[in-house]
Amino acid sequence: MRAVKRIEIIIEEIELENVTDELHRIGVAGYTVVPRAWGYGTHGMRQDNNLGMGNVYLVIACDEKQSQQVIEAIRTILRRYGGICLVSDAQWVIHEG
Amino acid sequence: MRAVKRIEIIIEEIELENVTDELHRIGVAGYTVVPRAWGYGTHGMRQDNNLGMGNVYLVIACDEKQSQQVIEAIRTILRRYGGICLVSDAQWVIHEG
Amino acid sequence: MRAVKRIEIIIEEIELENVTDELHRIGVAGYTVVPRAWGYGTHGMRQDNNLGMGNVYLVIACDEKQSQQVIEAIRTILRRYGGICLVSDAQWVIHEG
Amino acid sequence: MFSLSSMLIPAIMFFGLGFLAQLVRSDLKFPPELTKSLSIYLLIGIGIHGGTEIAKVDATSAMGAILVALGLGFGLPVIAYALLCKIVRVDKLNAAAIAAHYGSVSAGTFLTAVAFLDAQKIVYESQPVIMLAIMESPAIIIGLVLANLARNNSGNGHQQRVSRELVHDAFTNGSVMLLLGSMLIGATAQPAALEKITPFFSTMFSGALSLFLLDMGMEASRRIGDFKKVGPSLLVFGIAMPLIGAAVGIVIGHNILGFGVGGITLLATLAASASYIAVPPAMRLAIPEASPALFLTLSLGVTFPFNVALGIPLYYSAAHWITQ
Amino acid sequence: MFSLSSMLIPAIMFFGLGFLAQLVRSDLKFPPELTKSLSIYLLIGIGIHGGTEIAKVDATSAMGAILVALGLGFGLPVIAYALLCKIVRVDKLNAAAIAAHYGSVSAGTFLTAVAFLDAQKIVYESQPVIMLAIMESPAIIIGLVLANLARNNSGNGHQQRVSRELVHDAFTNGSVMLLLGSMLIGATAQPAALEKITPFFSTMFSGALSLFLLDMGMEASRRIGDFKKVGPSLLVFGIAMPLIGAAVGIVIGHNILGFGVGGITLLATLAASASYIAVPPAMRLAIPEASPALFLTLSLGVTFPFNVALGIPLYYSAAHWITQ
Amino acid sequence: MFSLSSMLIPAIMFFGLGFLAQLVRSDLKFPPELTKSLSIYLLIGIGIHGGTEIAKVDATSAMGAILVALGLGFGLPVIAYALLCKIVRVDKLNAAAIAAHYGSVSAGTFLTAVAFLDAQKIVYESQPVIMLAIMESPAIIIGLVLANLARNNSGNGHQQRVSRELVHDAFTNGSVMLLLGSMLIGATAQPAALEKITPFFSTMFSGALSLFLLDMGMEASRRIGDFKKVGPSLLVFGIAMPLIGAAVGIVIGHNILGFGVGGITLLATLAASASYIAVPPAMRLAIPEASPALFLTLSLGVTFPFNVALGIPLYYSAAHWITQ
Ligand SMILES: Nc1ncnc2c1ncn2[C@@H]1O[C@H](COP(=O)(O)O)[C@@H](O)[C@H]1O
Ligand SMILES: Nc1ncnc2c1ncn2[C@@H]1O[C@H](COP(=O)(O)O)[C@@H](O)[C@H]1O
Ligand SMILES: Nc1ncnc2c1ncn2[C@@H]1O[C@H](COP(=O)(O)O)[C@@H](O)[C@H]1O
Ligand code: NA
Ligand code: NA
Ligand code: NA
Repeated sequence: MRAVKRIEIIIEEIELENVTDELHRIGVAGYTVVPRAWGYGTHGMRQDNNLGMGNVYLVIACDEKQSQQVIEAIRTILRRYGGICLVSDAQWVIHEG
Repeated sequence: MRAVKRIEIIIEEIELENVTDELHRIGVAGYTVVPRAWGYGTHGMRQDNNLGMGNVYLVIACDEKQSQQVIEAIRTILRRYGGICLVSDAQWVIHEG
Repeated sequence: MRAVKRIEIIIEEIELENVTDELHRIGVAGYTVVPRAWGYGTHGMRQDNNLGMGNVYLVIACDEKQSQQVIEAIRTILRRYGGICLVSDAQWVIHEG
Repeated sequence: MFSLSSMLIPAIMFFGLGFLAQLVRSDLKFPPELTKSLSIYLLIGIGIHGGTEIAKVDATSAMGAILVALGLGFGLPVIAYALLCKIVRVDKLNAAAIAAHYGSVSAGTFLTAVAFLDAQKIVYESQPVIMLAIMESPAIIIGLVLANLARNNSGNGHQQRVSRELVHDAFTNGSVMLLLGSMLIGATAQPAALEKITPFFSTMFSGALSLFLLDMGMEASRRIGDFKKVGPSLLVFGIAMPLIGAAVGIVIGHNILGFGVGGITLLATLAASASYIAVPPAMRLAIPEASPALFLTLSLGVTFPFNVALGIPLYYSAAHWITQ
Repeated sequence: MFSLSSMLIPAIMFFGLGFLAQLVRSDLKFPPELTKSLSIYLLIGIGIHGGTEIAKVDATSAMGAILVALGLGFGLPVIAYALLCKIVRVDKLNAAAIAAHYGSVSAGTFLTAVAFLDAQKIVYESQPVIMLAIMESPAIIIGLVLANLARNNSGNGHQQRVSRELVHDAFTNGSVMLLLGSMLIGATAQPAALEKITPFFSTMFSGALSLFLLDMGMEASRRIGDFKKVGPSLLVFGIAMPLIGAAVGIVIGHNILGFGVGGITLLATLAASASYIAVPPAMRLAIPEASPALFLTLSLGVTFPFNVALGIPLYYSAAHWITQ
Repeated sequence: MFSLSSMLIPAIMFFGLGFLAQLVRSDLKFPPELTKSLSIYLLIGIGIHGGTEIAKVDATSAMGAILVALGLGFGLPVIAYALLCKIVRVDKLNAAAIAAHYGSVSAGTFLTAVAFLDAQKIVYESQPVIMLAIMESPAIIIGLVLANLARNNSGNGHQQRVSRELVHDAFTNGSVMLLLGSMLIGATAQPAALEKITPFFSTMFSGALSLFLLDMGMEASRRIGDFKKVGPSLLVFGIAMPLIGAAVGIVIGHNILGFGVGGITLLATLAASASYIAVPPAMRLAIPEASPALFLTLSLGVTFPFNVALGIPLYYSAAHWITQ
């Protein structure tokens, strides 16, 4: 097992591409997207409707250094559009080799 | 970044309104709901069917003090209907200012 | 509240049964599955299409000892098919009694 | 009067196909959204059709049907509850939850009966459609009342709030709104404009029903694993109760409402059927102590397939016999 | 000329049913996937129909309609923006976002107008369908331009990138692709092969539209809680702006394009309607400073139900009056 | 015999529209549930239709078709595997996985061929529908066998369990159940009752197919980014293999089964088509070492659009030529 940072991001679906573009630029090893989330925050209730504009839930496992880059990149996006980003510690189960 | 509690709750979809009502009463800054989860627990397998009665997955980031209130409120609901609630530590990426 | 391990697993939907079979064999108290996740990893982009083959997101709360068994079991599956497994610490809100 | 070939109608055969697919553990799966979409569609279709028919019924006989529906909706759960407590010896809260399911109705079962009659070119009265809409709600309320009695009080603050919400929900329930709303639209819309939606809601109806029943067959079959949890006496109840309900329905349909063979069969089917869509979540909220494995296995895994495969032809035969 | 009974068409009644269901807090819910599937279906259906009709229109009058559509698409948002800044006194970025919605169109409103005309057997020109497709895009671009002007610069690097993407998106937008693509298919496919898909895309169209409007009624009604956030002067705008748009549409339809009553009504409806599907996400990306609660409540919660319930018959009456 | 106008049928044009929409990076997206629902619907529709037709076929010729289908299902993957190992020089496990896809079939391609023939009023035999159902399974089993041979053993405990499950899955596969089940229903249900579901499953079929192919066009086009990963010699295989399959199909259809132009075209299309729905997940489970980027890009991104746009008219021309 390897100690990693577990970054979870909740943003509007329409901004997702902005975020994944950044993730590819930074070169993270991977990420996971859970679509069709909804929620409540400073921008009020976001979608309990059927016309789009919902949230997505993103999880990224990466090392400490990359996590700094992700946080910086995400911060500008969150500042513009809202959403949240939480960072916590986790152990990554290594399966290779 | 600000240290927060990360509360995650898994409950039946039909109880969701009970929980979000409590969250609004307590005045948490936000929450996120991922619908259409399913799972297994003390009540057996919950939904692998198409007739409703599935679970939802809820994430709330809040400060230590509010987390206590959320836990108390959620405990009564869980006692009645089942479901689980996990609390962990996280860093909230601050984007304002 | 009880200290537990929070295991989260991201795997292809088609392997899910392999994993839940193992979980039942080990005898975990419960698990939750969030379907229709997608993502990026060593196997490239996995599903942004409509023909199946997406990922699922699995969360398991269990005690330290069981977590070891789950990790061992999951490791063989991940080695074969890819996917990731993260382990972190959490407090389980006890509601019985 | 009744032959095996009367079972060879797509609605029933697709139900059987779904049942089988699940039995052999096929990976066939319907997206949940398709199931929900089909049930919305079917409720609207049946509502519009009922509305256009009801426009032709005189007010007195419509009122009679509504009163009978209310009577059945309040009465059947009480019978079921008594049986469950006294004979099957289930605890009171589970008994209340199960009873509510049997007082309410299953639109899928009702529509299968309609397809069965259509295939044999049997005409039927239009009142049963209104009764379908009416019978959704009372059972939920009776279930609540029985549970409160069982708890020996009107519940704590939380229980009272839940009760209030459930009474509201019983009447603003999605199925009830769709059925009553479409009935109103069917009864009052301009005939020419109504005709434009007929291809969608009427011509295609039987096919969509077959698709829906294919999935319902899988859902019913999925419950088989829970049979052992239910136990033999409850299994017997799952077959006896629809027979009792049907008998009540046949007598009332014949003697009180004066229906013909078709209408009696439909009323018997309503009384015999148990809800597996609207009532389960309501009871889960109202009586969290009750076990979904029990009420769902009974209504969805026992009574529903029993009615589709054996009950409907049986009720039809009985209706035929009583009207002779 | 116009009577209450002209409102008794399923499209409008189902919209009302949805509105009511949400008002009484029914648990009725459409799966989001059903809504999206229906809107894909409706856009293709309208496109194919338009394509077969357009094949009959001469090139000059088609070109005239396209030019007018572009004129309206670029002109209406400017009028809306001026009103919002000068009279309603909304800040410039919110004004730009709202203006873009009113320059664009709502296919749901357009189709309701078509159903309204059909129910009264009023014929109409086929150009309005092309105009529907054309008018989706310009308003998004004008919204961007207005926002950049409001920000007093062409934006930073990020803004410029977003702008470039949005101009691309405005023209490759799902609705635009579906409408134009199906129009092309309708206009060029072998007639015999086209006939085979007619039952699906044409015969069933009205029924599917009713289902869609049922959900749209719920969506519109869901916005009611946000009315207080919007404030009285913006609410007035949400009704005044469609009236202004309709007036412009009627004059142009009558005097410039020489349409009959039907065509004028449809053009007025296009000009009066505000987008609530394609434009909101575009504006959210383009002008993150603007509040979705404002633009969605106005377009979806105020203007859409106003048009469906009152606007369309009103525009029809006006079209009737002007052509006499 | 064959002209460009024969391509102007909605099924093919909507495929092209989807392909284009994805090429220009439109935001058009189908809900995954719509795609799944449409494919369930199409399989049932084709099954019912096939069932009613097959009731008319004599047992000998049906048996002949079944034997040929089994032969092709087991034989084609072996040819593909040999080509891939010896000429294209892919490693054995990837070769086994790809080969399995080419032994199985694509219902979407088959239905496009049917639409193509219908548009030109060419009649065709009904046996190919049974063959479609039969050919789903054998290729999966051969894929497994080839992979086990490549691994030079029958696998470890896990592999053996997976193999056992996959053989089960190959025969209880959702598509197989739906096709065979609906065929049985189509062949045995009461004709009068069957007629009631005809509007849904038959009249609407072509339209629903167009909708499905619109999405399939997007799916195929989405694979374009992976072309470079595949490499030129595999790309050539993705076009050569369907030509080989089609040639085999044409000869067998003409010389062994004695089909006419229509039936030969359909059999050629079956043999030429590669699975992209049922086989990919099976091979992912069976041969996790194989790369989905390879087998999906080939079957979905190369062979499928090739067959739809060029293959089908070509096979038809060849069938025409051989039967003269
Ligand atoms: N404190 C929170 N805990 C969990 N999710 C949140 C929280 N705050 C915001 N969110 C999610 O982030 C989305 C955007 O947040 P906001 O921009 O603050 O409206 C909301 O719709 C929620 O889904
Ligand atoms: N140990 C666990 N880990 C993860 N999820 C759980 C666990 N126990 C229960 N759940 C989830 O909570 C739901 C309700 O739990 P229960 O009331 O125990 O049946 C289950 O259907 C699971 O989705
Ligand atoms: N570093 C990561 N963080 C989050 N999710 C990941 C990560 N790596 C892989 N995944 C998820 O796991 C799936 C399978 O990973 P892989 O086998 O590496 O392609 C991917 O499609 C992602 O959804
Ligand atoms: Na009943
Ligand atoms: Na407009
Ligand atoms: Na093939």
